Formats: sequence, structure tokens, C-alpha cells
Amino acid sequence: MINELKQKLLANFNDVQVNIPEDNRMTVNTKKESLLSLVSYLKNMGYNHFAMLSCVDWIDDKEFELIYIISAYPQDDEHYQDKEKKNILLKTRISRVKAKFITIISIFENAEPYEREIHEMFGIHFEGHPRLTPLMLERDYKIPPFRKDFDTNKYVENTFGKVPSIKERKEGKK
Amino acid sequence: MDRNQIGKWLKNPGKMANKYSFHVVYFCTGCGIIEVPPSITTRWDAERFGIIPVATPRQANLFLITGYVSTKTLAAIIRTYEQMPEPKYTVAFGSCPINGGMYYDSYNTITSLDKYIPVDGYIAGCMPRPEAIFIGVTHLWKLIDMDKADGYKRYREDYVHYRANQEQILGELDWPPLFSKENL
Amino acid sequence: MSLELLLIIAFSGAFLTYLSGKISSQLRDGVAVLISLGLVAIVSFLYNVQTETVFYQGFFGISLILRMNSLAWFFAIAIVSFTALCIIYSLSYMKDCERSNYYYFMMLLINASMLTIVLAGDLVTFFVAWEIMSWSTFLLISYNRNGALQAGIKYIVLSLIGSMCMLVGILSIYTSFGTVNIADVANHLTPSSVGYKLFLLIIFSITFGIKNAIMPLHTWLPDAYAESPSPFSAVLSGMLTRMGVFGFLLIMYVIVGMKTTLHLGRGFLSFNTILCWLGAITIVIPTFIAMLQNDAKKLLAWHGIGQGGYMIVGIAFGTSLGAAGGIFHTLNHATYIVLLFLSVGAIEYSTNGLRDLNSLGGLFKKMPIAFFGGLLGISGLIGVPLTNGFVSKWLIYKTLILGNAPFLAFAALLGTWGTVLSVYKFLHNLFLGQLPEEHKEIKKAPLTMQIPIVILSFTIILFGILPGLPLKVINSIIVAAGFQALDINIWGVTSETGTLNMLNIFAAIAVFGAIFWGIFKVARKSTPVDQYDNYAAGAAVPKNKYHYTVEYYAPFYRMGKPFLKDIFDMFYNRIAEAIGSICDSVRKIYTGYVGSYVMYIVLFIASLIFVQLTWSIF
Amino acid sequence: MNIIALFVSPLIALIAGMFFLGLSRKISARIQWRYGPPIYQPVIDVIRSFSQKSITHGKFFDFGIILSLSSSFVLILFLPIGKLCALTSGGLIAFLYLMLMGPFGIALSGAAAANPNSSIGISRKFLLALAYEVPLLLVLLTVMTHYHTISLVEIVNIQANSGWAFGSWALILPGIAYLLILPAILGMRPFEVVGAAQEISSGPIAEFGGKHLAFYTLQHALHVFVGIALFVDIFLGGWTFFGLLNPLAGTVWAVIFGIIIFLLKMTLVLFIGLFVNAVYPRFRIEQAMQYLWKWPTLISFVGLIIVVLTK
Repeated sequence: MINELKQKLLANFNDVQVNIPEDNRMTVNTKKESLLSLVSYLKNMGYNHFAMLSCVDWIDDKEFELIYIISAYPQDDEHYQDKEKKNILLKTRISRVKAKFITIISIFENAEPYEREIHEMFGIHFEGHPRLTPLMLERDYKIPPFRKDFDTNKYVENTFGKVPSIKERKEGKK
Repeated sequence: MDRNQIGKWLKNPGKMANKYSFHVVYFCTGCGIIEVPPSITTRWDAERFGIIPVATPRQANLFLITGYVSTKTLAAIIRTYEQMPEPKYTVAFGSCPINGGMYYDSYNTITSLDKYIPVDGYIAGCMPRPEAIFIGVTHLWKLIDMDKADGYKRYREDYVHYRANQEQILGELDWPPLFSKENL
Repeated sequence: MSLELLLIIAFSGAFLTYLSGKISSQLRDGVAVLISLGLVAIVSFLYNVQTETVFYQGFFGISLILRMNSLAWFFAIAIVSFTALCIIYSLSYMKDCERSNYYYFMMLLINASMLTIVLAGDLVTFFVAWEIMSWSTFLLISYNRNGALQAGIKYIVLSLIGSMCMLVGILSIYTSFGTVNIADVANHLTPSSVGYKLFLLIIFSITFGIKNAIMPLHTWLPDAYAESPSPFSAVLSGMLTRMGVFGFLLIMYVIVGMKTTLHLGRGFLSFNTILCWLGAITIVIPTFIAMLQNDAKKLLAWHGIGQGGYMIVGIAFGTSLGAAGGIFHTLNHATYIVLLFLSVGAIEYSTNGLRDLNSLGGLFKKMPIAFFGGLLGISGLIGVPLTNGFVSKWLIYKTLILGNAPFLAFAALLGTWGTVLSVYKFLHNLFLGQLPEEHKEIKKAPLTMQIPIVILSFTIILFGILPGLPLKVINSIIVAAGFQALDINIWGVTSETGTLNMLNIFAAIAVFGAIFWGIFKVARKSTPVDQYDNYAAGAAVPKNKYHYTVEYYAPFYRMGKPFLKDIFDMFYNRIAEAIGSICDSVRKIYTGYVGSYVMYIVLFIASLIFVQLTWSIF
Repeated sequence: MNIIALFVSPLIALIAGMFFLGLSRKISARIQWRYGPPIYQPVIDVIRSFSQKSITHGKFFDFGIILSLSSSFVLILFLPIGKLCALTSGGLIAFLYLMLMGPFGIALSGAAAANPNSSIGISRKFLLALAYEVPLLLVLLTVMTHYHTISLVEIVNIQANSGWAFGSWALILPGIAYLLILPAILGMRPFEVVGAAQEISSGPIAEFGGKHLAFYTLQHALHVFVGIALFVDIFLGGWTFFGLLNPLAGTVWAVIFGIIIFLLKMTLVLFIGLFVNAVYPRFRIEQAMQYLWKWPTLISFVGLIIVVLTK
């Protein structure tokens, strides 16, 4: 089944590289232009669960890699087994400078919080997203904290380290 | 209960009762909370020391913080601490509240808790076993006996400084100061 | 002071108020208050007076009589004082309303007509005053127009059915005995047949049952209470509806006579047992329907029905404790239901007409007087010890239990527990809990609204601790009706099967309250905190959303809602719809075409000729 | 005698109530293979609460809890404890109403705190009360109809001949029904829906701390005492024990031993509740209502019918 899908993908899309590391897992590397059509194609093929959006910061290549994890479940609910679930990892790379990409909300509505999270943690702008407001972080980080060039040690020293102990503060005041 | 104890009870019943009736707010922040269920159930039975968990800070006098404290949790911790009635004691459990522990370089985990609220005792370890909770409690008893568990008094005295530290991390706080001039 | 003069003052005062309203509104307010307070003074001077005067001779050969006795005085003083309080309350409540002349006119007219009803010594006066009361009530219920008009029509239709029944009864009495004087009728009725007595009892019971809203005849009440202006709702629920109780007392214990009434029928199928069971149903079902209401006034209205059941059970059970309890409960019910309606009215006034239980809350900090009124009102409604409701309910329970009617007692006690739930919801959703931001600044209720609330709250406590005061009058009423006298002292009732002494309970609660208040004061002083400094699992307290009101008893609603429908109302509505559609189809003969009318005339004449030719009737 | 009872019976009730609270914690611990707290632990808790500095949400927040505690003490005066009964006015009906005032005071106080957890807890409390009042009222009416009196003292005294109420077989069904609803009256599991600490942060008392909490604990102790004592008074004959005290009749010893017998009977009844409490999980409020309106109501209803028919 998953091999059939590989053949179909290779036939329909000319710029994909498909690997099957395990029986029920498939990774698809693609160009960013054809991602949207791939996602909608997969949805039509029965891969109707958008499980997660992840991101890797390839700082040496000056690129972000976005990973869309999409799964399909067998129709037969009663005899469901976990190994019958199939995952597809769609990987695409975008430029790290002024990073931006297109939203897939039109295909999978539940992508909204994932894209917000990625926007918050990596600073990738998703065009067409209805509200890219802060999701989890409360503080103002100059560089998004999950980027590789965010120096946590230095940041911690500058913020939490700079809070004086009560004793110091009392003496400093006096 | 020996004769010595009875004398202490007559002298200061409130203090002794505080010692032997810890009603605890378990602030389940990190992995430390997994050590709490064994400590209050059959295996270690904290209730024999009068320690029972309660649901709201209003009824508690011991505040147990079990694990790392992110900045967002810090606000909740401060609110909860301020809602507890005095006298109240704070015990931080595990290494994370002491110096950040394994989250020493995290971008949103504070490194030492006692800059923001007063901590009366630390139980070190990653994680400490339930026995360590009881050792911590016995140490806290000794501190209370010696009147050294005075975190709530320090908080009252140095409230301005604590508040300044809290605001330095959390920005402007959305609740009014606990101690204004009239109820100090 | 003769009774005619009293009624002349009452009726002419109403017209005078209306006329002075044409001159200036201040003058009208003054006149209205003066008239109503004057009536209170006059009636209270008539205490312990037993007179009977013929005020008009020769009304078709019937002499119209007014008489005063303890029963009449008891109801009269209640009517005039509650109306006076409501008039004082109206001064600011109705200030900016349109048609306020008309409002005061109707209020005083209703007051006067109720006074005439209780003073009437013959059935014609009674009927005429009853009609004046019904019609003017209809006009005031529909004062707010729109929805109120529907409620008013519902009321007047049922009320007319009642009046017709009463008219039939009065006519039959007149044709049988040739007199309508109540005392004479009672004398004539003693030797007459059981069937005729039963006929009279049933036909009058329909009239008074509609007025007192006994269960199958109650449907006019919830809408009418909810839609009329609050001070009038208070009068309506407090005294006007209880004219039904007065009527029951009159027909059962004065006209037919106590001993006869209690022995009509056999076993379960006797008149008073059936009436008791109707009363028991009236206690239980409306009380539970009240739990579902989201409109404060509607909730109180359903309780108005439910509490009426206690009076009926007490009166119909036919023991001296029961009758005393039923009559006393009429007075008590009036005090606390008037108080509750006035408190709700104060909220309406302050929040610009809000009385939805789901959108208010936390008002006890802003309106302490109205809150204490509400608290004491619901305490009376439940019957918490030290409030007057406790005493009257105690009398009823005791007689039911010792009279071997445990199922009636169960219904009554169950109704009380249902009352606890629904009135707590009322108090909680209006006054307790979080105060919404938009009600931080509200209009302050003026003094004229607070004074009646304070007086009534005081009355509730007074009659709760010293129940002997009203029970003394009630005792003379039940003695006049032929019951055994109760052994009453100022603190309560003594009898060999258990005494009630409010002094004990009052002293115990006062002493323990003082002790624990003292301990509370001596212990460490507590810090006052804001409502937003509240436990929310460490999160910030959300403003305006931290109040649990909607579907307050959700688990019960899920279980009970399908069973708690007002099926009688639906049944009557179905009948009304059917009549409407029949009339609609009848109307179709008016085609608007001259030819068809000509055809009708021709057909009619043809049929007449046909009839004449066949049977030769004419 | 009445004057002595005025001072003694609240003390007995308070001490016994606190003892029962401690005992129930200890017994539950032992059933769960724990050592358990010392038996005087509730007293320590109350002293601790008193020594703490509480918060208040306004005057009414204080008023409710004071009303609740003082009316609970008044309730004790109406309850025959052994042979002591300070006040008899009003009988069982006044008793029922006073039983209502304790929870009502807490409800007022809890709702004044403006905490939705409290409100939910109170809503559950009243629903549970409605649920168990139906069988309870039937049971009490059965007893009152059977003995043809509304006075609690008389009900106890009539039982002195047979030692308990079950000498007359018509009262067995109501007795069973009362035992079935006893955990609900005491607020124990499986009916611990009101102060559910894990769901609604201990319900009505979510905002109580310091002296408010201490007052609440005392009130709860009295409530537990009353719930059990009512059963002992109505069905187990109060101070009587099959004529054991007859030789002492009229002496002070009869009163003292009467109280001791009474408390022993109460402990016995408490144990029944505790064994259920220790092993059962909690009902949802709907399940609790359905249960209470099914079996206990049916049993007590049949009991009432039997009593009415055999009268």
C-alpha cells in the first residue's frame, strides 16, 4: 500500500524524493512550491490527520526545514492496530533570511496552533494565517528562542542572572 | 508526647499545632510531583505526621514546590503563596528551584526561587525520594522550634524588594500589592 | 367610625387621587399616601369591634349589609397596610413612568374593593366588589402592555369563569332562600340537603380556587405576577390572590359551617380531603417548577402558587391547629412575598429593569437593604426558625402528622425542601457571588423604597419571635368558626402533644450567636480582600465570568426537566386555540359580498317557513 | 436536669464529634493499611486554623459561618443525648428545620466569597440534601406516625421498654432506609460530592481559611454527631440498653451511664458508615440522586404504608 503510494507520488510529482525507512513510515522531501498541492493530494488519498508541524534550524545551510507529519488510519475501527497507522513526513526547506511560508489552514484547519507555535519559536511568517499572535511565550525575546543563534546561556545570565537576591537588593538600596 | 512537649503546647499552642498539622498545597510544576502520591498513600503515609494535601491555598500552611519553575508558573506560585494565610512555610523540592537544575540554561525557567518568594527549606536531589520529604519536614520542625522558619515574616518585611524582583521578571503585575501601608 | 364612612373614604380617595394627578404629580403622591395611611389608621381603630350595618335598603328588595368581625378585621388590616407600604414604595418606583395617575387610581380602587369584599355582609355586595377587583386587576396587570396584555387576558378570562360560577351560586341561593345576607343564608342552609351544600361548595371552590391559584386552575398566575409592575405584583401576590383564602374561609366555615363541611362525603372521597390533596399537589409541583425559572419574578410567582397550597391544606384539614396555621400562613406569606417582590423591584430600579437571574450577581455589597430584605424574605419563605413562616408551617405540619395524614405532611415538607433549593438560587444569583463590572456603579434605591423593605423585614422577625400577637386574633377567628380555642401565649402555642416556644429557640440562637461572635472577634483579625483576590488555581480571576449562575442545579434539570412542565397551561392553551380556530371558521360566512347576505336572509326565512309548516311552532 | 443539659450537652457533642472525626481518619487509615494520624489530630487542625490569619470577603462572609456554627449548637440542645435534653420545644419538626440552618449558613458564607467552586459545591450540597431528604422525611414521618408524637424525647422514652425500636417489626424497613442514607447525611463516600477536593477544590469552603476553617471543622464535627445521634435516638433507643439501667433509675449514675451507652451505640453506627466510606469511590451527583430516590425511598415508602395500614 505504502509502496503504491510511493509510485503514485513519483508519477504525479516530478520534484519529490521518497524514502521508506519503516513499513508504515514514509519521508517525502519536496520543494516548497509544490508542498501545498502535495498536502491536498495526500488528503484526498485518505491521509486526513494532520498530526504535527515541526521545524529544524539548519543554520549552516541558512535554511529552515519544515516537517509536516500527516497520518492515515485504517477504515476498520474495530480491529485497529497501531502498526496499521501510516505516517508521512513531508519535508521542505525554506530560506532562513526573512523566513516566510504559506499557511495550510485552507487544507487542514487544525494547523493553526502549530503554525502559531512555529512562528513564535522560530520566527517563520506564515502568509494567510488569520492570527499570528503570541501563543505560549510571555516574554520578549529579541531572537526567537528556538533558533540556533539564540544564545541561551547569555540570555539566562542577562535576565535571570541579573535579578539580585533580596539581600543584595536591600544593600544596594542602602 | 513527653512532658517537655506538653510544656511547649501550653506555652505556644499555635506554633505547636502548626508543626504537627501541615496542610499542604502541592504545586505540581515538574517531575517532582510523582514522588508525592507514594508519600501520602500506604507506603509512606504522610498522614501519621499530620500532613495532608488540601485543595486550596486558603486552608494550607505548607507550600511544596515540586520541580522547575517557568516564568509563567512563577506568577501562579506568587499568587498562591500570597493567598495562603500566615503563618506559612515554603519548601522547594528538587534541584530545579534551587539553581535551575538541568534547566539552568533554559530561556524561560527561573534559576533560583528564593529571589521571588521566601523559601524556608530545600530538599535537594533530582529527584529526592519520598523519605527525603519526611527528612525535610523534620528539619522544618526544628526550624519552627527555633523560630527560624520565618519566611512569611521576611516576605512581609522585604515585600518591596520581593515585589521589585517579581516585576523585573514578570513585567508589571496584574494584581495589587499584598501589603499596602495599612495592613503591613 | 362607621363602616360606610370607611368605604366612602376608600373609594372617593381613589377618585380624588386621580383628579389631583391632573393638577400636579406631587399633590397626587401626597394624596395617595395620605389616603392609604388614613385607611390603615381607621382600620386599626376598629380592632375588636363587632358591628353590622345596613347601608342600602331596597336594592331590588335586598338590603346591602356591611359587617365587621375578627375575620374581616384580620384581612382588612392586612390589606390596607400592605397596600399602604406598596403605595409608599411606588412613589419612587413609578416616578418616571407614564400613566401614573391611572396606576395610583387603580391601586387605590383595588384596595377599596378588597376592603369591601372582606367587609361585605351579603353576597351581592361581595359579588360587586369582587367584580370591581377583578376588572381593575386586569387593567393593572396589563399596565406594561405588550406581553403584559397577554397575561392580563389570560387572567380576566379565568377570572370571568370564576365570577360566572359565583353568580350561579348566588342566584341559586337567592332563588332557594330569598335572601343573600350571609348570616341568614347560613341559617337557612343548615337543614338543606347534603347535595345542595356540596353543589354550593364546589361551585364557590372553583371561583376561589381560580383566585387562589389551586393547581389545575393556576395558569393565569405566573405571567400575571411577572408582567405587572413590581409594587403591584406585591399587592397581587400578598393580598389580592389571598382573597381566595378569605372566600374559602367564608364558604367553608361561615356559610356552610365548619361541622358540615368536614363531614361531607366519606373517607377519601370527602370534600375536605380532596381539597387537601389539591392543596398538597399545589405545594409540590409549582415549587419544583420554580426551580427551573430564570426570571426572578416568575420564580416568586411559582412560589406564590406553592405557598397558597399550604393555606389550603391548613384550612381544609379542619383542625384548630390547621385552620390557625392556614390563616396565619396567609398573613406570613403576604409579609415575605411582598418583601421579596419589593426587593426585586429595588434591583429592577437600580439596574434599569434587569431581573434575569443569570446576568446579575454580587449585589449584596451595593444594595445591603434590599439584600437583607431578600434574605429575610427567603428565610420566611423556607420557614427558618425565628421567622414567621416557621410558626405557621409548624402548626400545619404538626396537625398533619398528629392527624394521621403522613402523606400530606410529606408533601408539605417536601415542598419546603424544594423551596430551599429554588429560593437559594434566587438569593445566590441576584445578591451573592461576583459583582459584574457593569454594576459597580448603580443607582441607589431611594429612601421611600427602603422604608417598606425595612418595615417588612422587621415584621417578619417580630411575628417569628412573638407569634402570639397575630395568633391572638386568629384564635378568635377560629373560635368564631366553631373550632376549639388554641392555648396561646405571646411566645407560641402550648398543647399536651408538644409545644412551640419561640423564646427558647430565640434565646438559644442569640446566646450561641453572641458567644461565637465573641470568639470570632477575639481570634486573629482577618484581612479584608477584594472579590478578585480569589482562589482560581493560581490564575488571574476572570472579570465578569467568575460566577456560577446559569443552570444552577444542572444535574437536577437534566433529570427533572421533562417531567416539570405546566401541562394544565398547555391544555388550556390548546382549548383556547381550538375555540379560536372554530371562531375563525365561523367568521368565514362574512364574505363581504351583498349577494351572499341576501342569500342568508332568504335561507333563514325559508327555514323558518319550513319549521312552521312542519311543526307549526309559532 | 435541663439546666445542666444546657451546659453539658454541647460539650459532649463537641468532644464526641471531634473524636468521631479523628476516629474516622484513623479507621480509614487502618483499612488502607496505613498507620494513620493520632486520634486527636482534628483538634490540632482546629488549633492550627485558629492560630492562622484568615481572609474575609466582607461582613456577610463572617456572618454566615457564625450563624452556621451557632445554629448547629442550638440543634444539639434539641437532641436527646443520653437522658439529657435541654430544649424540647417544637419537637422533631423544629429539629428538622434547625438541621437545615447549618448548611444554609455555610451556603451563604461560601457564596459571599464569590468563588464559583463554592457555588458549585453549594448547588451540589442542596441537591444532595433534596435527594436524601425524601427518604429521610418518609422515615421520620413513619416514626412520628407510629409513635403518634412529634417529640424526640418521647420517642426515646417509648423505646425504653423494648430497648430499641425494632421490637416493633413495622419500623425495621425505615431503619434500613436510614442506614442506607446515613453516608449521604454525613457527607461520606460514596456521597462525598459536596466537598470534592479534586474536582471543585473542597467546594463551599474553598475560600475558608484560619478561623473560618476552624469554625467549619467544628460545625462539621457537630453535623456528623447529629446525623448519627438521630439514628441512635430514633431506632436504637438512645440511652436505653435492654433494661440495663433499670436498677439505677432516678440516680445520677443512670444519666452518666446513659450517656456512655449512647456514645457507644453511636460509635457502632459510625463504624458501619466508615467501612462503606473506606472502600467506595465517589458517585456523580446524578448517580447519587438516582440511587437515593430509588432504593431508600422505595423502602421507606413501603415502611410508611405498612405503618399507616397497621395503625
